[in-house]
Amino acid sequence: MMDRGALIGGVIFALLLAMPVLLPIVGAEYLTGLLIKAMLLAIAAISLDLIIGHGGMVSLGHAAFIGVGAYATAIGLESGIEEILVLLAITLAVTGGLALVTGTLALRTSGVYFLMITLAFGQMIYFTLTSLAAYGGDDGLTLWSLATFFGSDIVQEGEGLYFFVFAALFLTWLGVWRISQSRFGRVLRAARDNPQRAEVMGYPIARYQLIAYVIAACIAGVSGLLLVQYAEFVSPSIAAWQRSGDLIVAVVLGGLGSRNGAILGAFFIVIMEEFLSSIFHEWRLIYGPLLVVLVLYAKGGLNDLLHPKSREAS
Amino acid sequence: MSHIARIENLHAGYGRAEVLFGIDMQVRQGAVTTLMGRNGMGKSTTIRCLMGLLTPREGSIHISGKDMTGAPPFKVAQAGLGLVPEGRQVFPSLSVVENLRATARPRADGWTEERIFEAFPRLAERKGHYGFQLSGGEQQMLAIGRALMTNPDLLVLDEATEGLAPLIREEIWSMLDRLKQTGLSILLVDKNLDELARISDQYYVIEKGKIVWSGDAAAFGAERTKVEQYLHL
Amino acid sequence: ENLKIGMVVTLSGPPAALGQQIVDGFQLALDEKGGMLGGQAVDLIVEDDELKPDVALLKATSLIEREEVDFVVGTVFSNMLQAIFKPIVESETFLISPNAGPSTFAGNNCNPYFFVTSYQNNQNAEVSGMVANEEGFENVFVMAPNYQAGRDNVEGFNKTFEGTVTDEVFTPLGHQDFSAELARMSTSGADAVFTFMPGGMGVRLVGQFDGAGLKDSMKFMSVFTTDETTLPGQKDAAVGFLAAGNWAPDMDNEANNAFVSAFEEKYGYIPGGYAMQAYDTANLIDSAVAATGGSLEDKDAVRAALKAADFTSVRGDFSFNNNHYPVQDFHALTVVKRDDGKFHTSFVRTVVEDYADSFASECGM
Amino acid sequence: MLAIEHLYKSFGALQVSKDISLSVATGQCHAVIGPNGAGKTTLIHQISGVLRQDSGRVLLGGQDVSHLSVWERVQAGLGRTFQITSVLPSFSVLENVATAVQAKTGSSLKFFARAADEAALNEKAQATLSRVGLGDRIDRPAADLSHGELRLLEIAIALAGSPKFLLLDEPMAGLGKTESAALIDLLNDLRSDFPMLLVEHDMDAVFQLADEVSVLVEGEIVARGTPSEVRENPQARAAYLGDGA
Amino acid sequence: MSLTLFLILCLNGLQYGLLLFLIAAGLTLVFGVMGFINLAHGVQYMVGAYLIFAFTGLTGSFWLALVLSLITALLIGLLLEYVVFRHLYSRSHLDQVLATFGIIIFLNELAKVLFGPATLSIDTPELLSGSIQLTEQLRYPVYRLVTIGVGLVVAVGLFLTISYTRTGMLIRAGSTTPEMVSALGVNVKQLFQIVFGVGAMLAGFAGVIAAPIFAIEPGMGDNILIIAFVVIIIGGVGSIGGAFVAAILVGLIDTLGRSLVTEALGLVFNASMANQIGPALASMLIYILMAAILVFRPKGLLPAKGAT
Ligand SMILES: Nc1ncnc2c1ncn2[C@@H]1O[C@H](COP(=O)(O)OP(=O)(O)OP(=O)(O)O)[C@@H](O)[C@H]1O
Ligand SMILES: Nc1ncnc2c1ncn2[C@@H]1O[C@H](COP(=O)(O)OP(=O)(O)OP(=O)(O)O)[C@@H](O)[C@H]1O
Ligand SMILES: [Mg+2]
Ligand SMILES: [Mg+2]
Repeated sequence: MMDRGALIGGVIFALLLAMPVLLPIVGAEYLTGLLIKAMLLAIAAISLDLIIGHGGMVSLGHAAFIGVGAYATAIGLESGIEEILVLLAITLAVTGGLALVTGTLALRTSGVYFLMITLAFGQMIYFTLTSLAAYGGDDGLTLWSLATFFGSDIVQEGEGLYFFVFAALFLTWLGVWRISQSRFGRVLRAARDNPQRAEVMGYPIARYQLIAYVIAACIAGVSGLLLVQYAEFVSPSIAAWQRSGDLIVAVVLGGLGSRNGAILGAFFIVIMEEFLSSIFHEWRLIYGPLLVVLVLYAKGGLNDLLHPKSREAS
Repeated sequence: MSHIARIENLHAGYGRAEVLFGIDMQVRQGAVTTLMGRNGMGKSTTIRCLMGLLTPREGSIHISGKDMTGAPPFKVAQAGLGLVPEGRQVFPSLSVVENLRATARPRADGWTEERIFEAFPRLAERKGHYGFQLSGGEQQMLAIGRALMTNPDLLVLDEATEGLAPLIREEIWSMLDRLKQTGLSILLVDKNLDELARISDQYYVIEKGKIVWSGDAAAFGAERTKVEQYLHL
Repeated sequence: ENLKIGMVVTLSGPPAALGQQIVDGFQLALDEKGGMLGGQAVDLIVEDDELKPDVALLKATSLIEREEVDFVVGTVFSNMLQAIFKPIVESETFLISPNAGPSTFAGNNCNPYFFVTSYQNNQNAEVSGMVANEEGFENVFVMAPNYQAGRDNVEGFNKTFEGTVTDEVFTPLGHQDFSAELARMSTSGADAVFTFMPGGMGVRLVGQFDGAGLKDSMKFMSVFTTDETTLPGQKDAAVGFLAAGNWAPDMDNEANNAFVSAFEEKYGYIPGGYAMQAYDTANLIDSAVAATGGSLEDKDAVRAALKAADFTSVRGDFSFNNNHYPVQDFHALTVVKRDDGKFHTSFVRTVVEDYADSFASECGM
Repeated sequence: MLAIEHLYKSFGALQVSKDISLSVATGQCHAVIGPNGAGKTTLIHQISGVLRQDSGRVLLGGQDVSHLSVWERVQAGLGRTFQITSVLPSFSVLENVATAVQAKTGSSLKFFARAADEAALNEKAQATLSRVGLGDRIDRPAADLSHGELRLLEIAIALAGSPKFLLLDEPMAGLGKTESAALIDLLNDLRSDFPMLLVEHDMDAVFQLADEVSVLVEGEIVARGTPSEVRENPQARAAYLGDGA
Repeated sequence: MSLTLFLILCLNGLQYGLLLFLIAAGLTLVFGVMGFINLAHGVQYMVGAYLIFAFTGLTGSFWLALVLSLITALLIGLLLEYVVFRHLYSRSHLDQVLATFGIIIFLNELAKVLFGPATLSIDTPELLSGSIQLTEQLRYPVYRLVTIGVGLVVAVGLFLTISYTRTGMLIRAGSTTPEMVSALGVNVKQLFQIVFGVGAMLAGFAGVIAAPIFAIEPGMGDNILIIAFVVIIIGGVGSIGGAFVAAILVGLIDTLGRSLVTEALGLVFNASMANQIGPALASMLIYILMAAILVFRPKGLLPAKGAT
């Protein structure tokens, strides 16, 4: 069954898959880095959309989990662990555990209070990272060795890394979409729509929301891991609240709770920044109003421009 | 007798859904007019258009002879319409007294807080409660009181007796009776045929967005079974 | 084939003033040479790192992969340098820092492709300690923002200062209201305060210090706090404050006089150390490209030519240490108001000559 | 089936439940009537767990549920409707009901299979909707329904959860004559499946459905009996029914 | 720590708190009371600071510049409302976040283009410069004392307006049920426009007040916006009284924390350890406070009744 959303998603992924072949032909290999950066942002944005778009839980602390994932990986690498699967396990355990604790507390609130309590936890994580003097403090840490995949350095650079990130993006996209359509996702959306009703239907909604929160944090953690592989560097600034804000912008701009919105939003941001800043130094004078115009005229986000009048998820 | 409100060839809907298909209705000065119909036929949509809460796609709305098609709600209200909306919509973050005061438009020997509290002693007992702390019926009383405090020329009640205890409901009907005596015009959406028959001067029955029957009190008396058929399946 | 030079500096947010000085300083040198360095026409590509590591990284990789530049000049801030360092040096492109000089790359991790034309970050503070000794301060109140550079500067000061540090206060980065710290200062009994408060923090601190009337009771001594980027905001409040550095606009030598007047004429403001270092960087590249006869393929030859530092630095003597960080003189400076009402730092005396950083010995080069 | 023992509740100085006790046996419909603000909705909130009682107990099928949370009581078999309509506005009418069905059929911790494709859920939802007369509205977003239609959806959601006991807060409110009559018939049918507690101001409905009626005034039960007994009860007449009934 | 120092810290905390209140009050009005998330509120604070800078430069008089700045801030607020905000009232909070985020980006850049990236400053007005002797040992700047006074006056005025006047009632009612307010004869759009203008003016006023103390630079509103959000969340959204209490609380805790935490840690750990974690902990303090309050009071300290 090929609906419009799947079609657009298919086109996006086919394009991304073809890029390593297409870019050298047009002599634009240097764009690989940009695409990896956009894909990493997209992974985190999709995970955030699980809780914002489907769960109605707007978190302003999501980037902190990217930071935690990245630091877990970096510290693992520094202490000599190089196998990416082991690092992955560490990252998932650390981000998941942290999300379980902060999520339990944060979910006592809702709405904008949730937004702010997640900001608070995010800031605590951020300031903690800045005080890790052994790992570079504010300045961050350059990583002289990177993770390997069963001992091979295929996931360190170039196409190997590209496809690895691509695979992660695809799995995230597919996974989050399926979750949103599953029984679990339906409960999550019900709790977003009307928590009291969902509760009186017989669902312990806080539990469902917590699970979603932890899943989203784990995915963000994975994007942190991949970010380390790509940047060969970590610094606390990836966990700053402004970064969480960027993620929210990507999600909302793309279209909340839609299958491809988060990807579209993430790519839009990365590409527009790159494009505008290369033609005009005061590019923010254009970018700011552009966001305003998009909000005013593209009501369901970028996704609806491609895909009018059929909000899928809800 | 002049018309305080006149609706002509009204078409309206939500998004792509068409709901009203050419409604014609007149609300006479000093009379009680009733709009009836089964659930989902377009009664509230008609009221929303009249109040300016929904912009008609076609047709016109005149209030006291002035064209008010597409006018914003506050203009319509200032032209003398007072609405008791479906689903009460009291201001949850205001106390009972504040709910009455916030939008009041005082008039010499018009409605005052004291008179509202006299009419609904229950509200007086709950003066300091916030809107969200009231029981369903109390909210309904408050919504009626709030509309009266604007001292309207035409009182528009969309299912105003929903959720009221029988005693209060009776009280409301007799209040409407008294209001009618004072020359107030009233537009009612309700399902209580017996009560309506006692008080109303003009009837409209709506079905799937069209007026399928209309008539005055005499016609209603004569054709009551026919009307009931429209209202039943 | 033109000489391609990529520049990664901060041009967004308040620190943009620093990045702008670097761009202007570099451009001035370029213009003076008719757009050529070492006899080759130059394509200068300026990128804004937005003070975000990931942006810096992306800009840097695009410079080396897309533009295939011969030199990268950057950055203003140490953490930006951290972010771009590895990919640039691994691509065997020369990276020359016109400002950031972190200890990270001065010792063990020194690199054959990395040069610094400014100083090692700790040096200015170390010299401040010496200045404090010379001025005869016995009790000094030390304050810095709580981040790596802040801590480095405090450490540097403590290393050379021989008196007593009454308090060591770390404020958050971007601190707004210093009145609590000022209150502590006033009751601390210190003769002087030493601080490192770059950018807006410095403007606020100096204004509030003046407002609290502390100017009469204690001396103010700082690095990167009262410089040509912040003085337009601090104005009279900063006059007479002490500083330490490798240069001042009124340092009297021929090259410097020419540079400062040309710069002022062209850009309408008094250059600061950032502009000066960028100007020197351009001249350094000029000398190296000329020395290699324009063939940049032989990296060892380029490196040797850079290392030779065969150019006239506007600050006087200049050479590179084994770790490619400068060896240069440091001076005591003070803030003055010029007759035309503009403010700048002014040369007082030389405190230490041919001063090298303390990490060089760990560098294996 | 349901028993309430000595329930007390106050909001600040205002006592809304004063020593309320009542029980409903299998197959029975127990109506609670009383003036506006008497505490009927508050009583239902306490039984369903939306509000906590100050003291007293709620027993369902002999089990004390007083300290269970809302969803646990629902899982134990309590179903309810809200006086002020409460549905999932962005869901379609069908999905509203299917979500309620899902809560009682199998685990909802399934992350991969499409819930919308589960025929069992959809069929049951469809059947329930047809029963309340919303069969032709299933694909509409709930937000697009008229007031009366929403009231019907509210009931469908409660029924779809296969309750063992049903709490109905003014189900007739907002319904037209026809719809009310149909709903009375439906509830009459269902009574054999599960007992219910009915709060209602529509006396026709009360007298047609109820086996027993309690009259609640100012938080206290002042009269109890069969519908005809209550109709003749002077206290009930004075406080509530007036002379019309 | 001496008593004098402690008193100064408290006064500073109070003054910072009242400045926060001026910003938070506009924010909570627009957000809590009208249900509109205006991230651009912080940038309006920046606008106020730049306005006073520009107007003092032009007129040479702080007081004239003050009046001009307030009027201009109001006009800019009204203009933004007219061009952007009014189209977003019925939209989701997240759309509002995105659009106002766009405005922040634009205005920050515009300030940089117009005034340059460097930090600017203005002098304290002649009349209010200098300090007065409060106790034998305690001198405190007049300007800061006046700020405290002005903040208190605005706080009381706002509280009375919102709680007791008809306009206040309408504003509160308009946030939850704007349609009904309109259907009962009140021009809600105009009302919202006025509230917006006043909110913008309050933020601008805070910027004006802050300009002589803090420095003026592009982006100066971004961090203060977050702190202002912390304040209104701790206080309970939409509650002026709550915002007041929370602003004072945050002002005091932040100010005292920055000075005392490191010292307090010094009692437990050695000095370098205390210096390591002290400042990080001090920066976290208000966030820890907010999280703790929300865990126990998920709607803040004094939530507005019945607002959603
Ligand atoms: N906001 C909306 N969006 C889309 N459709 C709507 C909306 N509100 C109502 N409708 C549809 O319009 C039709 C008429 O609705 P309306 O509310 O006017 O009915 P009504 O006669 O007042 O019914 P009731 O007696 O149930 O209140 C209904 O079929 C309803 O589904
Ligand atoms: N949260 C609350 N805080 C304070 N008082 C409340 C609160 N909720 C309800 N009340 C008061 O408690 C009383 C009982 O309310 P309840 O909703 O139970 O009445 P009810 O019997 O259902 O009335 P109705 O028939 O009008 O629906 C009312 O007077 C109401 O004002
Ligand atoms: Mg209706
Ligand atoms: Mg009730």
